[in-house]
Amino acid sequence: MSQTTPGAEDASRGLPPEQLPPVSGPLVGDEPPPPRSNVVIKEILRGNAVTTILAIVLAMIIGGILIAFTDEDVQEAAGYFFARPGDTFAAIWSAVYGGYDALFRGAIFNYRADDFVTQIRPFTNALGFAAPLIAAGLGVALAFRVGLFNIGARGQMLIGAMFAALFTFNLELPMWIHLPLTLLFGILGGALWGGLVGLIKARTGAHEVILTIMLNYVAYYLLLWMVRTPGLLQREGTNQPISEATPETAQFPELLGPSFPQLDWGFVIVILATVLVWWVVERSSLGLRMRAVGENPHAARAAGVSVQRIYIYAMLFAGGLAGLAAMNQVQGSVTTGFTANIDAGIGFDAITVALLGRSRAWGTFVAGILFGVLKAGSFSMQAQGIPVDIVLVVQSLIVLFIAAPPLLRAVFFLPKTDQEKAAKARAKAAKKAVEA
Amino acid sequence: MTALAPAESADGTLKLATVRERHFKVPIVLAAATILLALLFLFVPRDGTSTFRFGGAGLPDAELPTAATSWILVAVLAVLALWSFVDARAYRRPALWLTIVFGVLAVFAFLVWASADGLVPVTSLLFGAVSLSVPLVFGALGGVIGERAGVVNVAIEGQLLLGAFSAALLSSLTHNPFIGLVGAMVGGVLVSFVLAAFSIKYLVDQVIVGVVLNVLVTGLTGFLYGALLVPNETLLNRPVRFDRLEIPLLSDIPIIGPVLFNQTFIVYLMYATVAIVAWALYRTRWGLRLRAVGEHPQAADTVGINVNRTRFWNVSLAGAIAGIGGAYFTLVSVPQFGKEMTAGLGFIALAAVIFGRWDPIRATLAALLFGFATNLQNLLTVLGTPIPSEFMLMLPYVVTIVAVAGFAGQIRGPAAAGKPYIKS
Amino acid sequence: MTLTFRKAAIGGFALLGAAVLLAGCASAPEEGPAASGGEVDVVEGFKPCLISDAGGWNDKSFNQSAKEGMDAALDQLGVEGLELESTSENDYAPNMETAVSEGCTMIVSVGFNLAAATAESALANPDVNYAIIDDYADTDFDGETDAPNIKPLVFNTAEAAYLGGYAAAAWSAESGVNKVGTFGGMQIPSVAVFMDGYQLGVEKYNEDKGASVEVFGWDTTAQKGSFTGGFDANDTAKQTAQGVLDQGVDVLLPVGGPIYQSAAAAITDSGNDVVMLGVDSDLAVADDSVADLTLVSIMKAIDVAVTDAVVSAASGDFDVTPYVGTLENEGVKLSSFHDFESQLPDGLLDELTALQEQIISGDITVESPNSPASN
Amino acid sequence: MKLELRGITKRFGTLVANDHIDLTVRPGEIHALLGENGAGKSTLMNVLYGLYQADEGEILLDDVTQHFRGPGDAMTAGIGMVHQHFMLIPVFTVAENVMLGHESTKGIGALDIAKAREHVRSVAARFGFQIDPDALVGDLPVGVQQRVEIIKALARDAKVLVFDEPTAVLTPQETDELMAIMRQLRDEGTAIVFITHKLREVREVADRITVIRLGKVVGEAEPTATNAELASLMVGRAVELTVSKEAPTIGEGGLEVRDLRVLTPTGQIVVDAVNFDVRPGEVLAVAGVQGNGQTELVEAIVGIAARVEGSIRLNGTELVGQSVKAILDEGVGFVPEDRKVDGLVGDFPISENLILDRSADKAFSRGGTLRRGAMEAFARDRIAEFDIRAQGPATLAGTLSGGNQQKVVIARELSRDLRLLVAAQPTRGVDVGSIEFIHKRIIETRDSGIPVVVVSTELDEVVALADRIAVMYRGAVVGIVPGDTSRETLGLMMAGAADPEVAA
Repeated sequence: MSQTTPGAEDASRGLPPEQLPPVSGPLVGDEPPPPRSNVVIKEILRGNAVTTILAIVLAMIIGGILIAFTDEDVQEAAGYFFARPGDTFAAIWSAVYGGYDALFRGAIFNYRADDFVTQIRPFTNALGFAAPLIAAGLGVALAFRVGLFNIGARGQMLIGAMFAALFTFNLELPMWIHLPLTLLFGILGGALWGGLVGLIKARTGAHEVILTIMLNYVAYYLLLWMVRTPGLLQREGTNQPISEATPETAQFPELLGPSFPQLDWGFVIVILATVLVWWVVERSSLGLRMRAVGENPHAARAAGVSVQRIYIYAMLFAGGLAGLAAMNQVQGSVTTGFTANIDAGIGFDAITVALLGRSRAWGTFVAGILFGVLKAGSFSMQAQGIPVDIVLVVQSLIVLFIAAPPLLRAVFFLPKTDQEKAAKARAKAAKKAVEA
Repeated sequence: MTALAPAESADGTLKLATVRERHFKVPIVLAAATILLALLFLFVPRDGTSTFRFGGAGLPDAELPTAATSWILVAVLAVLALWSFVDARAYRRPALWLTIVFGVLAVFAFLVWASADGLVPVTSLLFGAVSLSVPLVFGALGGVIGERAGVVNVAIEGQLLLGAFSAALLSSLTHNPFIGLVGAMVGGVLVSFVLAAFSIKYLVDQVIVGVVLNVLVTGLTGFLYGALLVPNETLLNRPVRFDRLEIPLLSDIPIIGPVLFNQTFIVYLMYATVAIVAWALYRTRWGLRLRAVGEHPQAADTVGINVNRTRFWNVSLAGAIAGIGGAYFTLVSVPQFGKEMTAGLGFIALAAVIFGRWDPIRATLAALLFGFATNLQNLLTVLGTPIPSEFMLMLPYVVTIVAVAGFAGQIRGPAAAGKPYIKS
Repeated sequence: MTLTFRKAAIGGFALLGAAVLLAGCASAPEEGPAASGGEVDVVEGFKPCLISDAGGWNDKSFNQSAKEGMDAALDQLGVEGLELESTSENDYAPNMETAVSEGCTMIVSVGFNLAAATAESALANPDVNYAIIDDYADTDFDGETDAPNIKPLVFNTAEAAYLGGYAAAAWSAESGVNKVGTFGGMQIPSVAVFMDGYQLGVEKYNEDKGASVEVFGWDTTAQKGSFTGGFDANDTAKQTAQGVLDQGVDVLLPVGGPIYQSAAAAITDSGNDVVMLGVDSDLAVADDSVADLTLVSIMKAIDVAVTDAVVSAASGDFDVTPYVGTLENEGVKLSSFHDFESQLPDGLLDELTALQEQIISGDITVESPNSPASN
Repeated sequence: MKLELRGITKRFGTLVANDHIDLTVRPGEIHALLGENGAGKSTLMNVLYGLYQADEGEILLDDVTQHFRGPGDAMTAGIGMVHQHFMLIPVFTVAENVMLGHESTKGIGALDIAKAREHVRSVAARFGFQIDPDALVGDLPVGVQQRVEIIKALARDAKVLVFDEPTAVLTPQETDELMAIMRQLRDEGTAIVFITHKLREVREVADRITVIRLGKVVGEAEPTATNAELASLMVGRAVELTVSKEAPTIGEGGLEVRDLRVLTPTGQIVVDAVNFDVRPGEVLAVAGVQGNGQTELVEAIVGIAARVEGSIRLNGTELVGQSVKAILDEGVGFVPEDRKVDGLVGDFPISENLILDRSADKAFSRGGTLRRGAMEAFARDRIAEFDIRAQGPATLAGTLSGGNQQKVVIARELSRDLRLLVAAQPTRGVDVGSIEFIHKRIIETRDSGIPVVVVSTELDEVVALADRIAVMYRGAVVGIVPGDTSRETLGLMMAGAADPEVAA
């Protein structure tokens, strides 16, 4: 059926609301954007666990293919494929198995280690890596629920780190005050940078995608300038573009003791943040207004909700969460001084984490842990000679596949020979896509 | 504020009454710019002689006393700003020429100040601006076509990157830059295929697909670069570049000649592409249908145009054009592919699309402006201007933010851009 | 219609996949490294490991040089090693941990960025030997390396760059242009030190000959100059090179990995008679496609230093005395002028030799704020 | 050309939109397809036009079975359609719109604009009106836009012409002109399908009438049938066509609008010099053809409009310049014109939609946390009170039928403490049963002493509800007349005649 008009009255009865004009308009918005009963977001929000697992499996399979093709043994064996094909398959198996086995050992449970502490350490590492991903992912997810596509987690993280360093690194305070103060300034910095986006969008209607992308670069150059300018953020006594080390009193203590160096109290803060986001979005009255703006800003406005103000709140909140992610870096993972690349790609990974988590607080939490696992495992995969870029490929494929369940179903179930059957199933899948 | 009465012209066209209003946005911006420059000249005074060189072709260098010239220019700028205030007070929209002249003079004043006892190679500055704009122009054209057809193309960055990659690969293998160029187009189209399939068939939000595709292409090219190109560098990553072609006569025109007509094949291709797209978008069946599916897909559908197919092929075309932009990196600029070598230019191209109001010519001009800003930054760092280079690097992004914020609401993109067209 | 789209989607992926497949065929497997070994007595269980900084192995700069050095050492020793690439600063500590848990007995880390992680890991694992390139791993600035088992591998690059600057000035003065230029990848000490030495060399030339050769793109006193913002041979780098060339220089020193390619492209496109200087390795040899543009190279033998450190550690002779590459020990040096030798100004070679001797003897000290502080 | 539909069946999921429908239209005949909103008329026509594929049944033209895969096929076969929502591209010129899809070109695909212009002029001349082929469609008044739609269909030599609810946007006078054009076309031998739910028009112009209800053909009728007969066929039971109401009891205070002017963000004047009062206990109906400033007037009252000058006072309190929230808190109830856009969040359950404008109320939230139990209880009560047909409070609003969606909106607004009710198009796209219910509730609201503003483009509704009628034309109120003013007078006023008594 077509989008709105022909048969709109009939359609309004039993047909799904996907027919309404969807979300992202042209990239310069008038205020407010068209009502969003967005297919995508819906697809992402409503998809089920099976889709998610299939998407991960398929992405891993493609990752496996890439691993196999670049493995030297496989290439060698493929050279005489027709003479002894078994060798090739054996080589492929060992390359792919070796890779994913390394991933498992490096990220979840190292069954080769001697004692339990060492065996389980990889998983705590994965949780440590997950913490900033979850925090930044929550920021993106929350903005998403308000109908904003926040690509700016990177810039928000950078400014968060900048604020924390500028205002709290040279203070001498006891830990109980220094640590939370640093955290607070980090969150504040991120929130301001995010709030700036909300403000410009609310005031002028400029599209947040463009704004956040551009502000990422501005933040990067701003921080780069600061960390290489003496008197600002540059470490004293050096001319490297690096900041002072995080004061020990401002660092998160390790959560489970020195045997698990990657996992610190930052993770607990992130769990609290997850609970907070869940409560705000799903259970609070502010969250109801936020979701209303996200789903249909027109209706929200007509119901007395100040759409502009909600945009600003949401971006403040989102930026603050990105700032929290930055603090997980600065106060946890990278305490020896940071450069302008302190975001370490987390800002962008956050988008995929949020999408994978279907923009729900706990979904994002789980997705963040999955990405943390991939990250933690990438080190031992690399020790197997597998290039690290593979993780990036697998991550983006997961998100693409999740967004298109019909494709997944096609790949996994459809017989390719029976054209008619295929066509029928396709029609069904398409309808499901619309109705799901 | 006075109102004009509603009027209906003879042909039945209804013109809504409009109130007359004073618009002070432009004058305020101009005044602010003037004051900023004046403050800069006041607090960071520079003395000496600023030299402007207009190519080698017989034109003498212009040597200007820095302080005097810059203050005279500030005075002229102040007059122009005042003029625009007067215009605005009289309910007139400030003339476009005034804004343009102001802009050129402001840049000139800044350059005079910055190049105290230095040399500004004007021809070379402009030449570099044109070169730097090439990927932006192609990327922006790809964006314009995609969005005019109703598909927001955030994947320009990915198209440029894969274009650059496949151009490098094919040109290295065949030692023929033209085959590399075709490869670049194929690379762009591949990205477009995925974008189009996911956004048109699977109704995935176009912005999301675009963003994820950029990540995917970054990962994929990074992976292939490490796994393929690096170990076999001489075989796979030594693309043959396009040579410069000097166009007789035209290239002898002072200043403009060497800037515009002593370029590589891709630049000439760019002139042709801009001209063709600008004409065809408004004057051909292809353009009419393209705009129809982007403005009002149902209307197009009801007259028998297959909306999704039209969108699909035009997004692919957009990818091919953006791909040519990618070829610039490895077939014109540097004979080697490098990881993430497009360095975010795809996003600048996207900004040019919006800055250029979805119009091929305007988008091209916007791309040229961004190219100029970037090249200006190069020059200023060489001249040793007291402003930290990071701030100059920020400039294009800040300009984009200001532009997007300033123009939003006044400009309108294709009505159906970003919306999937669903029919059973 | 629907068919078209599914096909397109699958086709798109398939083609992307095919590209990979094609690759698999194109890069035929090389002969396995001829495990010669046995030339050196290798300590039982010796496993050297190398960890890059965020630049990655293919940075055509110090990471790559270090990797080449490590590869050479592995070949020579016939042992298995491990090379771990970092993609961000988050990766340094985990890579250190992976290296330790994979049983590495010697860990070489590349660059100042890894200093803190190296020190931390070294303190936690006193049995493992560490080496770090371009840094003293002195994160607390007490003038001592933070851990007793770290060997710094640093280079007094300014000395060689000084000779390079002198040669460049002589070349430019001879041609009557009297302008030389430089630009760098990022403004970090290991880059800027080249530019410092270069400028000091030019000044030395001016002083000795009463010439007035100008340097564009770097100012040692202000520590400001032209930088591309990265070590990629991309368009930004080319335009940066172009910007320097536009000032009319006829000698260009691009500092930082592959950005020399951007410089070469800019020089070729400009059509002017400009030469450039290579850095790190002998560029005219390393990349013959730019040999006709390369006047001379300022060499910094990271690879040799890594190989030597690993090989000596392999036989149990690990010592933590900092290695400082100088003109004296040929850790840094000026390459041969190759084909340009015949075109050089008269007496330049002798003057350079004399200068080199004066530096070695200490009569001339090349002082750069970016030189590694002597311990 | 004779058109025949045999056994057309179209299903959407479990919903059968068309159930074995047969229909024959002969050349030179106007065949009216009558049915209420949601009866399946438009679905049927979209099947005919190739926009939908029928699940069963066939389409015959001159006794030849047709297989339409898209509108292109239908057009080639000679079917043209004048859509209810114009299928015109506002930023294109008339000529471009007319040529789209069958462009004549010269050279390398360049458009032959001259030929298209000529085409437009010649078709327009046939029907005796003038259209500038180079005018942008977006600049044209709706009546003219509809003519462009007709030209578009005729430019492709349509032998069967479908008019889908064509009079919804027209003044009575424009409607008359349209009827004339339809008759002229019929006399030239075109087969015409005329889809509508307006009984009067059917009787005026149709040669034959087919009535459909709930996707089935329920009967045929002659144009001589009475309104009551047609209405009961259409709805399936006897229909009360008028709303019973007592004479108003007018109170003091209420809404006072003075010198109201509304501007678009770009400075265009869409509402100008509007003055009126609404007293407690009366219904003021704002009549007028769609797009004459009613929407903006309502938006101004509720505080959504961007630029408003003048004064709107409710019981003495100035509303202009206040936020939407403050205005709602002042006791203004608002039933928006387009419930799907402004009224409801389709993805929210009924319970959340019902408290959308009071999410911070103590009744529904405590310490910032929503009281889900209270929300659900509230929703259950409203569902019962307003007869909302839904499974329960958790049903998503977007899945409800139009009538039930509208009832959710009305329930939300009427369950607050109101001092003014503004209802825009309260029954648009709503089934007859719900219309009766909604009208009854509006009158009850009036009778409880609340001033009510009803904006409607349906004269029937205006006449049924209004105590007084304000007619808007081009952003201005051309006159405020008593509720029993004749349709003819109202029609003239809707076309801009300021002094109806003289004009009438």
